[in-house]
Amino acid sequence: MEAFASTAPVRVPLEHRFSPYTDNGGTTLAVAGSDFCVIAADTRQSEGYNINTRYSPKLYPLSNGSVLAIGGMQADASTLAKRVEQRLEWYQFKHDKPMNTQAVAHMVSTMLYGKRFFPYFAWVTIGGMDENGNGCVFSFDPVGTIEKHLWQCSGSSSKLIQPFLDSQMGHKHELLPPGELTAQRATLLVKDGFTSATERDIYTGDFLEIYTITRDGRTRELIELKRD
Amino acid sequence: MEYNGSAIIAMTGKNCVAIAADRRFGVQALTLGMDFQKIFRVTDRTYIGLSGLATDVTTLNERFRYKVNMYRLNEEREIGTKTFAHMVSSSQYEKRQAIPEFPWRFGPYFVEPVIAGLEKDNTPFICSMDTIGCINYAKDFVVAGTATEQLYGVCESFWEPDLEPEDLFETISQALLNAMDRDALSGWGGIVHVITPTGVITRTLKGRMD
Amino acid sequence: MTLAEPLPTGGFSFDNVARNAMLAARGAKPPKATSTGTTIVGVIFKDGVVLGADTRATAGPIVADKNCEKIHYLAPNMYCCGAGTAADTEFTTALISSKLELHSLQTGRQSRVVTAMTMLKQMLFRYQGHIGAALVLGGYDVNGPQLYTIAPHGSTDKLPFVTMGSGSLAAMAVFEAKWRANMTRDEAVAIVNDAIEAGIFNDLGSGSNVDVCVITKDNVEYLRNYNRPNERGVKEQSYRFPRGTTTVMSRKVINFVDVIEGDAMDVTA
Amino acid sequence: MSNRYSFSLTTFSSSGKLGQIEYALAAVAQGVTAIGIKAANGVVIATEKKTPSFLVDETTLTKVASISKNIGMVYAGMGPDARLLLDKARKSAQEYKRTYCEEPPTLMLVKEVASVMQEYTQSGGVRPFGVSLLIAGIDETGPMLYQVDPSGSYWAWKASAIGKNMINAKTFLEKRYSSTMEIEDAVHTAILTLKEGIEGQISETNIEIGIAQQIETTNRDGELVKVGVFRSLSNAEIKDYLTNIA
Amino acid sequence: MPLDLSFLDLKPAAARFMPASVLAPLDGPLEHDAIATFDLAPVSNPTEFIHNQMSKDAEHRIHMAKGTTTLAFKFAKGVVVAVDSRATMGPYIGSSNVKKVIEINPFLLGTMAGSAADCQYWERVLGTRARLYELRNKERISVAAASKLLCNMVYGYKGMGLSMGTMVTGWDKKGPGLYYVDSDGQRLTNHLFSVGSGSTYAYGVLDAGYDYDLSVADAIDLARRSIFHATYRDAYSGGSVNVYHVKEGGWEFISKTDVFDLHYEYQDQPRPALV
Amino acid sequence: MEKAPSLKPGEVNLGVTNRVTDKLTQIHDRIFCCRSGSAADTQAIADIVHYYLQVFTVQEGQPPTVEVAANMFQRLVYDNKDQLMAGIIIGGWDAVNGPSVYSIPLGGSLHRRPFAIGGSGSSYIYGYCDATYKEGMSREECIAFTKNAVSLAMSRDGSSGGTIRLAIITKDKVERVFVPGNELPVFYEG
Repeated sequence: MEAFASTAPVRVPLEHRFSPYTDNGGTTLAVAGSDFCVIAADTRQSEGYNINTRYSPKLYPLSNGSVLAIGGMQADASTLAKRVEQRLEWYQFKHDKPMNTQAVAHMVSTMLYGKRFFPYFAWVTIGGMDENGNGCVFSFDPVGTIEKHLWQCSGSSSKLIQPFLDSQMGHKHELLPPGELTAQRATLLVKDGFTSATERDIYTGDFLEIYTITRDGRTRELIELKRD
Repeated sequence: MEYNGSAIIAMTGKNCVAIAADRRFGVQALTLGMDFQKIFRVTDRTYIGLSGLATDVTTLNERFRYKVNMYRLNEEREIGTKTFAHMVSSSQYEKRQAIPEFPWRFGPYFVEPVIAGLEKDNTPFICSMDTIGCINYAKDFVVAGTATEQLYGVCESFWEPDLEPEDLFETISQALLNAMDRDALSGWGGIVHVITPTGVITRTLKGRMD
Repeated sequence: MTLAEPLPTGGFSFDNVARNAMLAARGAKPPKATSTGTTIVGVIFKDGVVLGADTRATAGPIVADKNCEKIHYLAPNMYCCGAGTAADTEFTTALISSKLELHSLQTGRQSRVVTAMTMLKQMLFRYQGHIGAALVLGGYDVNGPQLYTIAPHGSTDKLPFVTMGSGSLAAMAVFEAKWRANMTRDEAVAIVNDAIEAGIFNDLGSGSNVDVCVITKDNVEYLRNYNRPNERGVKEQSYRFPRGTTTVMSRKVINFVDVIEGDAMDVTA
Repeated sequence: MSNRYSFSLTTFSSSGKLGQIEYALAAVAQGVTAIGIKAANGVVIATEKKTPSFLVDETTLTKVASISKNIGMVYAGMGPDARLLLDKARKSAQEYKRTYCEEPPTLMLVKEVASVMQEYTQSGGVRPFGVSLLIAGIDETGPMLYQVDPSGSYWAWKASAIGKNMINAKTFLEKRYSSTMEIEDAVHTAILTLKEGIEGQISETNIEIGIAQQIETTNRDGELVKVGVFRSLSNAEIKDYLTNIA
Repeated sequence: MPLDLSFLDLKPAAARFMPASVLAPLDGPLEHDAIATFDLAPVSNPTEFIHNQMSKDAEHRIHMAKGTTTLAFKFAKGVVVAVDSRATMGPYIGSSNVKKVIEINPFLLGTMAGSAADCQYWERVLGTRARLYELRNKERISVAAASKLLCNMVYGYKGMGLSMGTMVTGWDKKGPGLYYVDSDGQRLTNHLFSVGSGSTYAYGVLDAGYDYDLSVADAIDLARRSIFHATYRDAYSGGSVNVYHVKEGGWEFISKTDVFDLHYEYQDQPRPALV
Repeated sequence: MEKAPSLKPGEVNLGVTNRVTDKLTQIHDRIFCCRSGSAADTQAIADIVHYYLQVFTVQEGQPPTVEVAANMFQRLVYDNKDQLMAGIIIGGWDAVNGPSVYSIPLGGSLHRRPFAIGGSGSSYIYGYCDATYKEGMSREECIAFTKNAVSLAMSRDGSSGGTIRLAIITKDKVERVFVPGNELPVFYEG
């Protein structure tokens, strides 16, 4: 292929502006129920139109039993996850007990805000169980706004999946009463949400990793998504 | 697109189609009206939804009605849904054209049309277009407006083949209402037209008014 | 047709140019046109040409059309794959197709591929790249199988195997590895399929299905969705809502009546 | 006949006639005969092919021409005039196709051609076309046969004839025409009609036939669809018909 | 040459960018990250960097939750605070359940407009400072002092792109207090404020119905109505109306009402008399 | 992407490099051009000159000289210099001047040269060409000179590469030589 620019005898100098960020795409999602929490993310890591790897987990299981989900820029995500885990260990050593999910969430909020003027390019969600054994989900914007949710989706497909969850979990526009939400139904919703998003969002795909957190512990499931 | 805000969907069912839109007329953040018409009747069996810049929505509706009326007078027949779609497409692309001397000057209408209707043999036909008339044919659903991503997400999950008119109404309404709730620039109620071989049922929906 | 088209059309319209500039200044973002991220390829084999394309059309990061057609008809003996701004590839090929049909009616012969190539390159050159169409043109004429690429600025290449679009590198890798001279039809179709699949799976701008078109002397096989490697699986559950779920504020029914001759014109404001 | 109205195209004579149009019709009446028949499932147009001298290479002459996929025409009268109309008709068919992405209905194309012909009866500095056309097409309303005259008037016909032998041919057609006639019968009838008026032996080299009919084909999605197609018959096909008749 | 291992330090090396005025009064024995030492981008002009990164045409734009209508007014029986609950990122509604009233302590409330993170963070710091004040001085901090503290803290970052428009309200020994503080360093007090993209609509209703001697019930209704009307007209406000009442014993959470229901409730009510 | 030394002994010898594309464009029986710059622009210009030369031949009843072709190119490039990005080398044989080579750089000036080089890789081989070129080279010397020059440019310039195409134009015929990637002359590659 004879491209226009490549045959140019004169090269225009490129302007290099410092940009420390790149968006590696992908979607994370968490749903909290009365006695469980389901947290999921796809595993595609991309840049522009290229797939860097088909399996790069965006979920970071923490030592206290919660799961940290981070989308956005992978380098920032892994750094942040590492820092969070380190802080959890110190806390364990100092207090001789694991940090509870709520505390982790507030700590993450301050850690993110600590980089208010050079933010992490990261969308963070934390899923786990609270002190009362109920599922809980916290989400953050890149500079640390903290919010507690029952369901939350972030990342490249957030706009696609969030209204679907609103409908199936919130039932805001339905005259008929909704049924009880079980962990099993939540998982089905998560899967359908992701397969639907994979159809339409080019940055979501390859594999779906799901952690289900209950009082009894954490289980992991990996299912295939479309690869195109 | 984001100047006025809108959300439009069309879906196919079993021998029927539905087309739905929000009713907001706003200028950026300010909501001025809650009964703005975005879906227009073309013929008995063909409807067009226009999402985008409100002034263009009004202008184009009038242009298309003029063209469809001229077609009817000239050809002594009603325009088919698909034929109408192509007519809209060529009208849109006309504005994309530029003369070679000034090739950088383009002036499209800021409107993404959605067309839904039944063909002469009652097969459903839906399509959407970008602002310069590239037709997107679909067998399931098409969307347009500021809430497209939200609509894609819910439609992709909710839609299933061969819905009867009443079921199609529920599906398209729930898709519209839930998608609009996540878009600041569209909403303030919705309107749904279900087109069947025997008639059109038009319903307005109770939606959030914020 | 002039009669059916009573609004002033002839040529080009600038009505909206000044208006759009004003809108842009007031913060209205110009809308995104649908583009085809696209992998398109072509290869010459023993008896003809095989063209291939994926079927994904995107608007930004969103898939606008999962199964669009990127192999466009030009003439009975030639087809053209398009990448770039979808509307441009669509209308450019339609225009040239139209010209070719007139040309062949007037000359009473089948059009030659080089004629189509020249028409396309001259048109695209005239618009200096502002018509965003990148094309792979293949056909069979008196000189045998022909294959060209045409870039948006109007430059052309004539080669035995070509790729274009965002997935062109992935597809070219397959060709470089597997291409041989004088392949059979089936071999050619197979490597075209592989090349497109490479684009589908490795390039995010390309996706869904493989369309193939085999052009030989006096025959065209248009193999729409020749391969569907990306069927959506069955959903976990149905999301059909029970009737009566949605709150309706008002309801109006228009019943069609059998119209006898002369349907009234719509004169509503 | 040389009165003061005869040279001014746009002036009516005292008897309410436009002389030039009458003369144009006279030119048509001297043209080579062409006929058209609408059958139940298609349309046939046919013409005699007459050369001024046997020295002319008649294989290069064609009077039956296709306008678009589904429409074709034949003329009687002045060849060059017909070619101009053919050219305009083809262009307008392409324009219609580009707007609506479908083949133009026969009637729309006829209207278009007729309006061109009408324009030449009312403009300064031009003369009317010296041709009548038979336009055959098939669309969703079925097969149609139209005749267009130099004045720009047009009618739909079940069967018609134009040119030198039109009166005899029409009389013959009136006798033979039946509305249930299928395309094969129509071709035969057309040949017989031409045979009546032809000087010398009828053969595949001195007549031309075009037919518009529906054929089945598969579209890109693999569905079987019916499309209207107009095509000229090859010499071999005509020869077959001739042998069947003889 | 010794290796530079400073990146291993727990405290980000960028602490030197911290304005001294902020660090000075609080250099106490707090957990390392509890008081901020902010990282800055390693560029010559970090301020410009963060501005660029958040600008509309940044390639990888950092979106922060924004858009709001909040209001508060003083009246005879204390202060009423009402806010909406929508967070938007561009036209996308990020959340409809945002708590825009920040409960600083049982006597102090802060509202949230502008960047949610800035309000949340600095009002949390304010809570700490108020508590320290209380421990040092054996009495509660006044609303005036609290708002002044907040104002001073954010003023130290003026020009760095903080975005905050908050109302600090509470009850102290002088009675009800209401202060408006923003990230430019502005600090005002008045009987009545409304802040955010929908504030103009809220002011209309508020000004028309405001009276210092309103009953508590009427004041609450007025506040709720004002926010409702703002959500109706302003695309970037919506969700629910949260209402608080600040009185002598501290603040009280009054209600959270979805405006979906409010609209249909108000729709059927008679309009108020004009004279 | 390409560069092209062209020289003029008893023949003209043009060479270009490119991964696959043929950038040696024949514009008349004994006249070729090498294109550098925008492919679209240079192809369009070459097409126009090709057409002009055909009309010229018919009208004048004799083939054009290389000088005529070069001047046509020059006029097009010069008149449209604000819209075009085209650097062109023209070489060929004619009955009046024998073998000749012309170069038209970006601005649209015209230079007759014993040899001409152009394109992104040309700056690497000015030295080589100046040092090696001599008047009256034999056919074989000429081919070697061209091949070496192109090859040297390719090894230094990232955007030149692949293969070499040569056209040897003489009074009697045009000979096209294709040198695939594995048969290029090899020099120091440290």
